[in-house]
Amino acid sequence: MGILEVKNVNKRFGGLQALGNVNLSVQENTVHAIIGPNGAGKSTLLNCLVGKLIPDTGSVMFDGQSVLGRHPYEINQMGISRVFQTPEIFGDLTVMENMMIPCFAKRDGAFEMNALSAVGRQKDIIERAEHVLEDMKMLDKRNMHSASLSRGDKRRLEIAMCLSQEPRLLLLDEPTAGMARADTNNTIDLLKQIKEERDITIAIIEHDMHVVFSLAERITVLAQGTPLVEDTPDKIKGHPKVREAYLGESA
Amino acid sequence: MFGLDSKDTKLLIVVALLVILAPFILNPFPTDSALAQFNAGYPDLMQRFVIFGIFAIGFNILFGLTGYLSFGHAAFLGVGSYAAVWMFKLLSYNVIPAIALSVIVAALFSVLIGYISLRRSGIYFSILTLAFAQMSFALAYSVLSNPKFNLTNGETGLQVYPGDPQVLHHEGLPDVPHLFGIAMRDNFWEPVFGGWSFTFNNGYYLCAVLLIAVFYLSIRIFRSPFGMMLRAVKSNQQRMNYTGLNARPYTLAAFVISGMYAGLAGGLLAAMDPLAGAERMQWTASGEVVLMTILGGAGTLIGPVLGAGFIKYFENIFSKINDNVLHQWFSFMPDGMEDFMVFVLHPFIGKGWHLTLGLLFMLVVIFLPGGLVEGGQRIAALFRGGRKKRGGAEDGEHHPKPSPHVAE
Amino acid sequence: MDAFLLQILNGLDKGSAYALIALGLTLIFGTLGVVNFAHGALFMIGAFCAVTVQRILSLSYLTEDPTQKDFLGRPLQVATPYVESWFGTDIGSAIISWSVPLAILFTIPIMLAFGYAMERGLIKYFYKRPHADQILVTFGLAIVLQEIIKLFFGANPIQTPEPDALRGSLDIGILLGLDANAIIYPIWRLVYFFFSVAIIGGIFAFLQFTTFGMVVRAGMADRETVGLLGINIDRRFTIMFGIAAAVAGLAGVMYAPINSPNYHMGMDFLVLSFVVVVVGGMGSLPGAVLAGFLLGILESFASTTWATTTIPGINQIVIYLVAIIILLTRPRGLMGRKGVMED
Amino acid sequence: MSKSNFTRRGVLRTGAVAGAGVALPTIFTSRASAFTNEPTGSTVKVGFNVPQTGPYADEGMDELRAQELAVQHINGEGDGGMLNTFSSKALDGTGILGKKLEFVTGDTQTKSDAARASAKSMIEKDGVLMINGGSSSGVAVAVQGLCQEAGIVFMAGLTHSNDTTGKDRKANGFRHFFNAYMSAAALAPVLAKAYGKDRRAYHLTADYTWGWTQQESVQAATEAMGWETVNNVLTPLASTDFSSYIAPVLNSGADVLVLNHYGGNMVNSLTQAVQFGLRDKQVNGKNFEIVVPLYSELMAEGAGESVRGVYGSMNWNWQLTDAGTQALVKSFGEKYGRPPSGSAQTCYVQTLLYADAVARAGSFNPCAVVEALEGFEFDGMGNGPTLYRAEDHQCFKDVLVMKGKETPTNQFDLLELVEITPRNQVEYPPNHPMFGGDEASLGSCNDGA
Repeated sequence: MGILEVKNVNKRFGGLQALGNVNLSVQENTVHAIIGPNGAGKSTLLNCLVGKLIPDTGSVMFDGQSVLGRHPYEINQMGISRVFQTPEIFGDLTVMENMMIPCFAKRDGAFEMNALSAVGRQKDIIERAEHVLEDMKMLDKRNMHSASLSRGDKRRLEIAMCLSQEPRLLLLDEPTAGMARADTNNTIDLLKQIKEERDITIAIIEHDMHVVFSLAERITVLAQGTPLVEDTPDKIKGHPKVREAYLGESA
Repeated sequence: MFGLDSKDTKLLIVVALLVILAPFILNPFPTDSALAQFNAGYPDLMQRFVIFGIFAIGFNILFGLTGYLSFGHAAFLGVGSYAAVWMFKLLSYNVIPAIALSVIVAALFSVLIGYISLRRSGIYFSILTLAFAQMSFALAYSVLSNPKFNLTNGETGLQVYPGDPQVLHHEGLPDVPHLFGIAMRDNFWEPVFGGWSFTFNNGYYLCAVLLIAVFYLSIRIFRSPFGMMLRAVKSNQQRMNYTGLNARPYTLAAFVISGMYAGLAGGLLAAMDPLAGAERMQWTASGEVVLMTILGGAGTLIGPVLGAGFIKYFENIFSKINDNVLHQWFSFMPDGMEDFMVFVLHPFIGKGWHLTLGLLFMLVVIFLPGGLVEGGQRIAALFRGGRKKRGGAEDGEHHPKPSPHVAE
Repeated sequence: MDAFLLQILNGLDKGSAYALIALGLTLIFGTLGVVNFAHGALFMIGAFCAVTVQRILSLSYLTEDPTQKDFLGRPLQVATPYVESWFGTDIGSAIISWSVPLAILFTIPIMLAFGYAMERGLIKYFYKRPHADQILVTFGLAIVLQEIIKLFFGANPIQTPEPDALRGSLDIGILLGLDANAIIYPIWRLVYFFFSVAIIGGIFAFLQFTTFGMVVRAGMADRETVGLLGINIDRRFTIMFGIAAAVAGLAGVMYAPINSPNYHMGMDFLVLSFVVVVVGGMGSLPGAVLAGFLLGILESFASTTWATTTIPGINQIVIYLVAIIILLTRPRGLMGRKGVMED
Repeated sequence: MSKSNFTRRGVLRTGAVAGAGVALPTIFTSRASAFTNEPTGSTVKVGFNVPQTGPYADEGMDELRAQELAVQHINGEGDGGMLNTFSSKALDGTGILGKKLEFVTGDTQTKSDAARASAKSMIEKDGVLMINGGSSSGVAVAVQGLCQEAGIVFMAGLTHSNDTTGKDRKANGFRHFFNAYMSAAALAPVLAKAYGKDRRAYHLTADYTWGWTQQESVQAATEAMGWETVNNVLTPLASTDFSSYIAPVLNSGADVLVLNHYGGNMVNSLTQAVQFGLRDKQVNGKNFEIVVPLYSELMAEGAGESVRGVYGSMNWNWQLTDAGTQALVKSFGEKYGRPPSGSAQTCYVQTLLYADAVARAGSFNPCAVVEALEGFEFDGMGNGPTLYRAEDHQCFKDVLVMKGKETPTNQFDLLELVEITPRNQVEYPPNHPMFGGDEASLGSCNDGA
C-alpha cells in the first residue's frame, strides 16, 4: 500500500475526457514524478488530489482515508501540502508572517478564534518558523515584504511554508517552470536536501526532464489522461512507448 | 502594558488622553470670537465623534483586514438602535440593558447576513450586503411600522411614549436615558476660563470609556493570530485554503465582530438620544462608514477614528457655515473682493458640504490610498529629512499599497 | 388576463430603462473590468441634457405687458422664446415641444466626450487597483457630479414634457379586442420601449458586425492576446467607455418625461442597475438586457394589489430578494460566462 | 483608572490657575441659569433647522429666506413686513425685549437623525432658545421631542401629518401649518360640489406615516360626503415609476384618483397618471379626475402642466388679497424676486409669533412663552383670524382649496384659489381619534431647569 492510492479515476469536462481510468500509487518516503506532454491531464490529476476538482468516478485514498469531497483545507490538514506553479504566497505580509501562518494551521487546525493573544507571544510558532527559515537560508529576509522577494526566493518561501507544516506528502506543480537554469539547479539542490533531511514523500509534476531525472525515484508517464507506464527513471528513459508519446516530441 | 508592546501602548495612551481631554481640545477658540464657529466641543458632536469612531473601528476590522467591502453595515447600527430603544420602552431608561441587547441583536443579525453574504466575495459580496441593507431599510421605514405591527415607528423614528410599560422604571430615576440614575444628557462640569468655556457631559464619557475599551480590543485583534489570519484572507485566499485554513469562519467572525461594534455604536446613539430613525440603515449611511474608514486609512488602527471625526465635523460644522458667516469673515476685504470670495466659496460651504466631502474623498482615494494616516506619515517623513523608511512597515500596520498606475 | 398583459407592458417599459443602464454598466465592466458606481450619475446627466436643451430652446426675451400684473403688482414681464420670434409662434412652440427628442442630438456628443474624459482623466489610473478602490473613487465621483448638478439646477424635480404629438395614451385593449380602458398605455412609454430596443440592437450590431466591435469583443474575451497582436486595444476601450456613457445618457434623456429629472435620480437607479447586472451575469451583454426586462416585469407584478396583499411589502424588497437568490444559487447570473467573478 | 484621575487633577490645578481672575469653575453643577440657554448678553439666538441637502433642499432654501426676513423685520430692518399688519403690537422693531435677534442655520437632510443632530448642536453649541423650520413630519416630530427634552421652544415648519399635534404633540412644540385632517375637511365639500357625491375613489398612498394619516383623513372626509373608496394602494417611498400602480386604476371601477404623495413622489405620480391619459377618460359616465390633497408651489412647478385642473389644498398662498399677505409678498418679493411659498410663510409667521410671545410674556423662559402662545388669537398674518389652540398647540385658521391653473401666465402662477374654507369647517375636538384620542397629552412644559 502506498501513502497515496489513486484508483480508476475518471474526469470529463463536457466532451473532453481529461482523465481516463487513472491508477497511481505513491510509496511513502519516495520522490514520485508524474510527467507527460501538455494536455496529458497532469494538472487535472493534481487538482483531484487536493480537493479542487472531484473526479466523476474512482477513489483517491491518502493514508487509508478518502480525500474525495473534502475541501482543500481539510486535505491539507490530513498532511498534503501543495506548491503551486507560480508561487502562491501572502504578498501583503512579511516573510516571517508568511511562515507563521502555516505553523498556526498545523498547531491550531483549520479555524481557531485566537483573537486576544499577541502574535509576538506565540513562542513555539516563532521558533518553528525561524527554524525552517534558517534551514532554507532565508532568516536574513524575515522582515522583508514577501511581495518584494525575487522569484526564486518566493518559490523558496512557498516551499518553506509547506515544510513548516511537516506534511507527509508534498505536491509540487512544475516547481521550476519559467526559471532560469541556475535557479532551476538551486531548486533541485534544495529539494534534494529536503529529501535527505526529512522523512517526506514528494510527488512532483514536471515538464523539465532534467529536474525529473535528477530527483525522481519513480516516474509515472501520463498521456491523454491515462497512465502509460510507471517505473524507475532508468527504465523510463529507455521505454519505447514513452519515447514515442513524449520524449521524442520534446527532444 | 495591557498585553501590548510599547508602541501600541503609547498609541492607546495617546488616544485615551485625546478622548478624555476632548472637551478642551475641541474648543480651542474663545466662545465669543468669530472662530468659535469651528469649535466642536459640545456634547452632541463629541458623542458622535466617539460613536462613529466605534462604528468605523469595527468596520475596519472587516474591511481593513480582510478586504471584504460591506455596503450594509448601517443595518447593524440600525438594529442596534432599535433594540436599545425597545429596551427603554419595555424595561427602563437604564442604558446598560439597552446597550447589551443592541450588541446581542446586532450580533445575531450579522451572523445571519454574514453567513449568507460571505458565500461570495469581491463585488458580489458588496452587492449582497447592499441588498440586505436596502431590504432592512425598506422594512424598517414602512413595512414594519404599519399600525398593526409597529416595530420601528417608520418615518418618525422609534421613541419612548408615556404609555410604554417601562417595568423597571420608578420614581426618582430620570426620565431620560441614564446609568443608574446619572442622566446621559446632563453635564457634570461646565468650567469657564477667561473667554473659553467647556462642557463635560456624562453621556460623552460613557461613550469615551467604551471607545477606549473597544479601541484597545481592536489593537489586540490586530496584533493577534486571528488578525494575522484576516490579513492572510485579504492577501491570498487560495494559499490560505491550501495551507489548511478555512477562510470562511475567519471572515464570518470578523463580520460578526464588526457587526457587534456597529450594534454597540447604534445602542450608544440611542442611549445618547433615545430615538431610532430608519434612515440610519440606508445604504448611503453604510457608504458613510466606508468613507470614514478610507478617508482615515483602511487597515490602520487610528485611521477610522480620524475619518469618523473628520466626516462628522464636516457634517455638523461645515454645514452650518452660511453666506452671512462668510461675509463676516471677509468683511476686512474691499467690497468687490469680499463678494468675490463669498461667491467662490459659496458652493462648497453650508448646503454644499456634500460637494466638498465628495471632492475630498476622491482626492484621498486617488492620491492617498492609505488615507489621512498615510498623509500624516508622508508629512512626518518630510520633516524627518526624507528618511527612506516608509511609515507603513515600521509599525507593522497594514496599508493597502498604492499600485503602480498603468503605463501610457 | 388584461391585468397580466398590463403588468407585462409596464414591466417592459421599466425594464427597458434598467436594460439600457445595465447595458452600459456591463460594457464598462466587460471591456475595462471597472466597476463604475458613477454610472447612475451618467444616467442623471443624460436626463439633465434634456433639461438643458429645453432651457436653451426656450431662452426668451422679456417684454412688458402693462395689462397684466406680476405678483408684486408691477407690469408683467412676458417671456417670449427667441425661437418663437424667429420662426413664428407655431413652429417655435413646436420646436420647444420637441426638445426632449432633439436633446438626443445634443446628448450623444456630450456624453461621448464626457465618458472619454472620465476614462482618460480618472478611470485609467484605476485599472490595476482593486475593485474596492474603483467602487470608491467612482462613488466619490457620483457624489461630486450630483452635487454639481444640484448647484446649477436646484433640488426640485424639473418638468421636461414629451412632445405634444406624442402625448396621451393608446387604448391597447381595444386593439386586442378587449374592453375599453382595459389596457391603456402612454404613447411616450411605447416610444421609450422602441427607442431602447433600437439602441440595444444598435449596440449589438455594432459589436457584431464592425471590425471595431470584433476587436473589442476579442479584447473582452482575452485582452492580453489581442494586445500581443499589436492592436491598440486601450484606445478602443476608451471609446467603448464613451459609448457606454452615451447609452446611459440616452436612457436618461428619453426617461426625462417619465421621471422629472432631479439631481439624486442617479443614486436611485444605481443600486438597482447593479442588481440587474449581477442577475444578468457580470460581463454578459445579453444577460444585462434579459435581466433588465425580467426584473422590470417582476417588479411590476410585485406591485400588484394581489402580490402586496399576499406578502405585505413585497414590492419594496422583491428586487433585492431576487438578487440574493441569484447570487447564492447561480453566482454567474443568468447568462454570465463560467468563471467570470464566480466566487 | 488611576491614570485618568491623575489627569483630571492636573487639569483642575491648571484650571484653578487659569481661572484665578475669573469665577472658579463650578464643579458638578450642571445648570447655573434659570432655564436652558438663558440669554445673558445683548443678543438672543434662534435656530433655523431646514433641509439644505436632499430632495427638499429647495423648499428648505425658501424657508430659510423667509426666516432671515423675519429676523430683519423683528430687528427693525427692511419694511417691517407683516409686523405692520399683525394684530398684536408687542414687537416694536428693536429686537425682542431689547435684545437683538440673531440666528444660526442647520441642515436637517430630511432625516430625523440628522435633524436632531443639527438641532442638538444649535442647542448645545449655539445656545438657541427656539428652533423653527423643517419640511417633513418625521423630522418635525423628532425635533419637537428633542426640544421638549432640552427645554426650548419648537415652532414647526412644514409638517402635515396629524401626529405632530396628535399623538406626538408636545408642550414645547407649536404647529402653524395645517394638517391632513384639515386638508380633507376643506377639500371634501369642494370635491363633492365639483365632481358630485356619487364618486368612487382610488387612493395611492406613500407608504409612511404621513401618507397613512392623510389617506385616512381624506377617506373619512370624502366618505362622509357620500363617496366610496374602491382601493388604497401603498407605494414605496423610493418609487420613481408608478406605472404599475396607475395602470390598474381605470379598470377598477374608480372614477377619482387620490394621490397621497408629496415632493418627488407626487411630481412623478401625477405626471405619470396624466401620461396614462386618466384625465381624458370617462368612467361610470363621468370624467375621470385626479386629486392631490396637499399642494405646494415647488411641487406644482415640478409637475408643470400636469397640475392643470387638479384640486388640492394649501395652508396659505401668495395670491390672497388681505393686507398681511400683501405685506409679506411685497417684502419677500422685492428681496428675493419671487413670491414666498406656503412653507416660507409658515416659517416667517412662526418666527414672528415666537418673538411676539416672548415680548408679551416679558420673558424668554420657554414656559412663559408657551403660556403666551396657548389660546392666543391673532390676525393680520395672511390666514385671517387664527387661534393657537391651548389643548394641542395646533393653529386653527381658514384652509385654501386650490386648483391647477389652465392657462398660467408666468412661472409663479400655476395654481388658482378656488375656495377659502372657513375655520369652523375644519375644526375638530382635541381628543379626536385621528389625533391620538383621549390618550394624547401635551405633557408639561419643560424649561430645562
